[in-house]
Amino acid sequence: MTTETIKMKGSDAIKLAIEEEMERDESVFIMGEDIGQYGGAFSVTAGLLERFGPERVRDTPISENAILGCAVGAAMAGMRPIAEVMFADFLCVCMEMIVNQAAKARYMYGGQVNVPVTIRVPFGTGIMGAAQHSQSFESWFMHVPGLKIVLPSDASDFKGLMKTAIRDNDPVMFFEHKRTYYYTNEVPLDKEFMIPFGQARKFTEGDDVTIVATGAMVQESIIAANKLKEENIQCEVIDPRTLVPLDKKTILGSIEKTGKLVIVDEGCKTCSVSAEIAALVAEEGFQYLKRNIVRINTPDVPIPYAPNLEREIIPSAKLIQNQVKNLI
Amino acid sequence: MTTETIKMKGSDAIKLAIEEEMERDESVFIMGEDIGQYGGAFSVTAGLLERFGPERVRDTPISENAILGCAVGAAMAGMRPIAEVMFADFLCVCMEMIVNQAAKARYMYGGQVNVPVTIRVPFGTGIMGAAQHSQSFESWFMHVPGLKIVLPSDASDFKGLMKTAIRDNDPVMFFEHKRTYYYTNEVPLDKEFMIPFGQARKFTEGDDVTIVATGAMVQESIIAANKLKEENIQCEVIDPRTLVPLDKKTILGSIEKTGKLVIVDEGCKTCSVSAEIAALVAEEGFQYLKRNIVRINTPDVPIPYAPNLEREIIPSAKLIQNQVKNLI
Amino acid sequence: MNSDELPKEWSSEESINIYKKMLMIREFETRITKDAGKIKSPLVHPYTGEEAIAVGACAAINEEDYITSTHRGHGHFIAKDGDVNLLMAEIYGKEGGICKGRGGSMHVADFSKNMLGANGIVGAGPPLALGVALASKMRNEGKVVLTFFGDGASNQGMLHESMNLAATWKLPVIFILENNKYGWSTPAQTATAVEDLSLRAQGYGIKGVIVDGNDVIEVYKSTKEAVDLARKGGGSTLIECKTFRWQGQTTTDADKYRSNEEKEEWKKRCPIEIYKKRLIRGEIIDQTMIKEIEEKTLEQVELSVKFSKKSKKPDTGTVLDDIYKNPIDIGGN
Amino acid sequence: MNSDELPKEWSSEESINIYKKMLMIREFETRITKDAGKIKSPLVHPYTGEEAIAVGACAAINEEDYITSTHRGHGHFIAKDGDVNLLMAEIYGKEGGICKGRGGSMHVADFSKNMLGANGIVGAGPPLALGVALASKMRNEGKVVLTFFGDGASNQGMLHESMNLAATWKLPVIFILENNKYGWSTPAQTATAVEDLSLRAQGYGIKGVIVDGNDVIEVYKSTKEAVDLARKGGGSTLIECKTFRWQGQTTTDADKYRSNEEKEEWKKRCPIEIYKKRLIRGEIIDQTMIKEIEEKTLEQVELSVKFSKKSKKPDTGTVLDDIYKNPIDIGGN
Ligand SMILES: Cc1ncc(C[n+]2csc(CCOP(=O)(O)OP(=O)(O)O)c2C)c(N)n1
Ligand SMILES: Cc1ncc(C[n+]2csc(CCOP(=O)(O)OP(=O)(O)O)c2C)c(N)n1
Ligand SMILES: [Mg+2]
Ligand SMILES: [Mg+2]
Repeated sequence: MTTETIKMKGSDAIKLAIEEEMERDESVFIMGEDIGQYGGAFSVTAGLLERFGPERVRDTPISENAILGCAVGAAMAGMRPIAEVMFADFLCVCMEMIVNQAAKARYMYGGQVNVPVTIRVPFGTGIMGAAQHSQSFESWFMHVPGLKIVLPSDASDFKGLMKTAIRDNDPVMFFEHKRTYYYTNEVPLDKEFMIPFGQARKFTEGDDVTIVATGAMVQESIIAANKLKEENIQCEVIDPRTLVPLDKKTILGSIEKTGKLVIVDEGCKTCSVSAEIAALVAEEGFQYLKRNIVRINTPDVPIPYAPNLEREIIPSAKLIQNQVKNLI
Repeated sequence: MTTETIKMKGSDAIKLAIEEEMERDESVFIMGEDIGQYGGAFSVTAGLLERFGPERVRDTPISENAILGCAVGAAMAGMRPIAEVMFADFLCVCMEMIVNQAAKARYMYGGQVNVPVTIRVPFGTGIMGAAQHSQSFESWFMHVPGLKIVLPSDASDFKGLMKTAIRDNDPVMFFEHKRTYYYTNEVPLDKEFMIPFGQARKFTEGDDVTIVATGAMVQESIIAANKLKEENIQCEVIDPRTLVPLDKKTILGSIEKTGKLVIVDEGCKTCSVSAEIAALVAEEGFQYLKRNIVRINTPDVPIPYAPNLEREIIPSAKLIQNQVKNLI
Repeated sequence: MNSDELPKEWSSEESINIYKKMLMIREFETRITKDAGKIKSPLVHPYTGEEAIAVGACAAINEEDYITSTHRGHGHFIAKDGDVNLLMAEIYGKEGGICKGRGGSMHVADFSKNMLGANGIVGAGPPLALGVALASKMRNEGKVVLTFFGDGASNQGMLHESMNLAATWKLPVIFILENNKYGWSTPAQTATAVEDLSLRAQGYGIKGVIVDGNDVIEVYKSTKEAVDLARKGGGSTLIECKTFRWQGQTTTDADKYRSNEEKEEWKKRCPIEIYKKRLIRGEIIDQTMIKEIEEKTLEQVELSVKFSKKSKKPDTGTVLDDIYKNPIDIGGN
Repeated sequence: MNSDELPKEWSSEESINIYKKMLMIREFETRITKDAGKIKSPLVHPYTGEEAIAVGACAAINEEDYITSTHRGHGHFIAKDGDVNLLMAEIYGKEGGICKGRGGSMHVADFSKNMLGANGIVGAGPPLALGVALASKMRNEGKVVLTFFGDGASNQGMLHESMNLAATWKLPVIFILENNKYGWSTPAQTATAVEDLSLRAQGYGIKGVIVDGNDVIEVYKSTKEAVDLARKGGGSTLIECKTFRWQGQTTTDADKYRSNEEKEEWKKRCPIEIYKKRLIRGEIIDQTMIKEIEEKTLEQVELSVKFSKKSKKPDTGTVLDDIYKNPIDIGGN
């Protein structure tokens, strides 16, 4: 074991995790569109083909159902595949293998089979992707029993959670916000550095307001919290890191202290992750609440192409700051 | 205009609406698997082939993407197609045409095109359908801007809302709970009987508790409310009828009076319709709330086959009754 | 191919076993149809009339080889040596069922036999078969996968993607198309413009063959050839088996969309009768044995019903088990 | 087919117009590549090198006929007589764009010209084309639909379902396969085991043909034949156009996965040069006209950039417009 860390960006931390696990366990392999020589649309897998060869780094046709089906089937047969869906938006062409097969196989076959597959999904706005290359669909999968849902927000979490995902015996949806690929922080080099599922991370401490945020919204929330601190408003920024299982305890514990909850989530508002967290707190933490819950989301609109329009609708540190102040 | 009504079951009311609209407007036609001679898996379209012929009642291959794509394309070209997805569970093989195409076309093409398609989706438990023939996916579509979501709970609403859906100029997801096909009530024969979207329906009046329920859960809630009345607990049972647009006003108005909210929804709990309604009230109706919000849902489990297991997890009148009493 | 002769590699015992399995499927389906009122599920799809396909194809593979199945999976389950008691109890929705009553008819599976499950989604088996085949290939295990699907399923996009990937990666998957001329009520010619769906194989660069799906020996031989090719690394084959289902789509389907003439015509070509005659001609069995096998089969079916009735309903306290390998906190009431 | 000769039905003006359109596409794509830094989107896919397909195919249909497009849609837009100013402004993300800056490069559409939109989802155009064709058929309008898609898209399940339905219902849809040998970075032979994807047509019962996608006349003639067939109710055709894209996958792609030799080889077969030579041989144009057309084209492109730069950014106050025909109350902050 080493306690060494190195500063790297999110995408490299994911690669490091995959590389270590492929080295450690022969049953781990990756597949997807343009992930080999090209290194993936976001360069996450660059270099892995050279390192592990085409048997374990598999470029596929543009056949998302076949990719996912192949991964899920291989997992049923005891492999530990990692499949990439190039953009979350393309989940729309391959829900079947995830929702009706991977998620349900264990239960509907009476516990006979494990499905240790990891499905990597770059998602979110920030690259002028417009309506079909910018979406956030993680709440859909929270609604599907049998899946685990991971959504890290920085490089060290990417590494620690990816390793846990690969070793997990259930199907894991691993959501990667495109903007967070470029965020850098110190990443442990320990090859056994694993972050358990179901443990939220608290970025700041404070008594005034609890901010629960995911993905790229975590950074925005931290910036907002730091600004608010200057005005003597103390916020706790909490990143659940895994949405299933969800660390209710940390969230509720914080609200017990602050009495106020703001949720920041890039998904379109209705039936988004923020809805579930708000509902959970309205059910189980109502007694702590001193104010109405505030959800900050992208409004219910397809993502527009023009950068100024996109900026207008995506929650920003500024908006969070204002909403927190309004609440107080 | 006639004020006559006739008692009929849900599935026949849907057929009546479709029949009337096909008669009225040549651009209306229906397509789907086994909907012609066979009359559909739930006999909703029985007899329409004989009446309107194979050009307007189209049996298709088992190609859900082609069915949906064909319907959406025809709508773009000015027709008013009604497409059937035989079981909601099969939405997993054809999300693409709904989510990335129908829902977004108008916005992403800058308002150039209308997509007046109606997508009929039988859903829910009650026929020993197990994990892949019993699901409730309506919350997924609430999360997709550009769609309208209809979910009637009895025959008269089926008729009035189906007619509105067909004449609507935006894509409409029309969810039909299998159990409600068999519920009968008085259905207006007026050919212009249309129920506007965005208007909830109140089944019972009361000052004690607001119960918001959808689909088959409406009946269960009414039964519970009637029982509770005997114990002098007065509930308002509200069926939103359309989830997008959602009649916030009626829901919030009721909670202003009762201060207590129970939501009953057959979808698996996490990120279900109940999450959105709870979140909405925690945001906009917090000041009225005297108690924590209660969500009654199917737990997060794939639907089991054995009837006793299925009964165990699906919310029942009895469970609602108990939960309401616990709340008071 | 002369399918009148029994394959040389079959011992008498094996030849008889083939017969027993086909008969078992027939009697099993007959019984669940009779018991439909007790079983209650409207989504139980009998395999009657198609027995030769599952049995012939599975005769060409080993225990370690895999199969994926369809919504019409009882025949595949029995052909892959699944236990009839556990199958019946599953359809009866009992604790003693192969999936503990969670799955029911459309999800019968026996992973200990590498029978990877019936599937309620038309066309969903083949993509999964790819992965199982890939796993075998990557581990150099030499195992093959048979993936069964229908004429209706052929028009699903997932089939296209699966055949293309199998062909491109030369995966040891054999596509067994059960062309029974109907997808539910829809005649194949309403669903596609070609008569022979095996024609599609060439568009992927694999071999496509047509066999008489009511001739268990023909099915066996074609599958064997495909299996040998796949084991040698030669990749995939599409085998189109022409057949017909005798009953309605489900045990409760009124089946008004097919003419009596068509049904009678096909019943004359009963796969079990055809094969039985051959066994008699080859002096493998005689009337006494036939009688004995029939009785034994009926008895086993009867026992499986008894087993199912005696088996308890699943304990409702376990309804949330088996969702995850290690339980996590889930949303509930 | 002797494509050296201009089609008899083309007037000189028409013949020249074909040339102008191809050149316009070329210069347009060259310009947006140059302006990539200003445009900023990493998802802009140039059509350079494939001009003959869009222009040749669209020359075979009328204004009332429809097309659906792909992620690489500028060429189709221009070929279907779309306005270059509105196209450029859209890619620049401006209010004056054809989609008011909502769609961008991957969603350019001109419904007034029955150009039903570029599409960011690979393989999503063909299913939509079915419906447009069906509408035309049901209303007896005699309109046809060209649906463009790539070699990569061919392996999408949606293509399979679309071709099968088009064939079965004899819909007036023509499938135009732009086989440029790569899906993003992936060579076609990594994605499929067959050389000619048009082979798949027979599996659906439609005609499949292969044409030189760099020869605008060949593309035109094949499309014309398919269009005539479709208008007569003869149904669908699959036309595989062999071609090559000259630039990277996007305006910012480093394009390291293709060899220089391969690129240079294909550049020798420039569709615009090939056609220009024919026009000269046919004495339809001379060097003066060529010069003039080139200048005019560059000027138009320049003007479109000016138009785009002058066009305002979309008003952020309108960001929630156009989601529904009649606005409803939506979730927001
Ligand atoms: C994706 C999907 N679409 C539709 C259905 C409903 N369905 C169940 S069986 C069936 C017919 C299947 O036909 P085929 O593949 O020929 O198999 P067969 O029933 O003839 O054995 C249909 C339409 C389904 N289960 N899954
Ligand atoms: C369903 C889907 N999968 C993947 C992508 C990402 N993607 C965009 S273009 C492309 C390559 C398409 O190849 P092809 O169809 O041959 O068209 P070409 O780019 O060569 O014109 C890919 C993989 C997508 N947009 N949609
Ligand atoms: Mg069939
Ligand atoms: Mg290509």
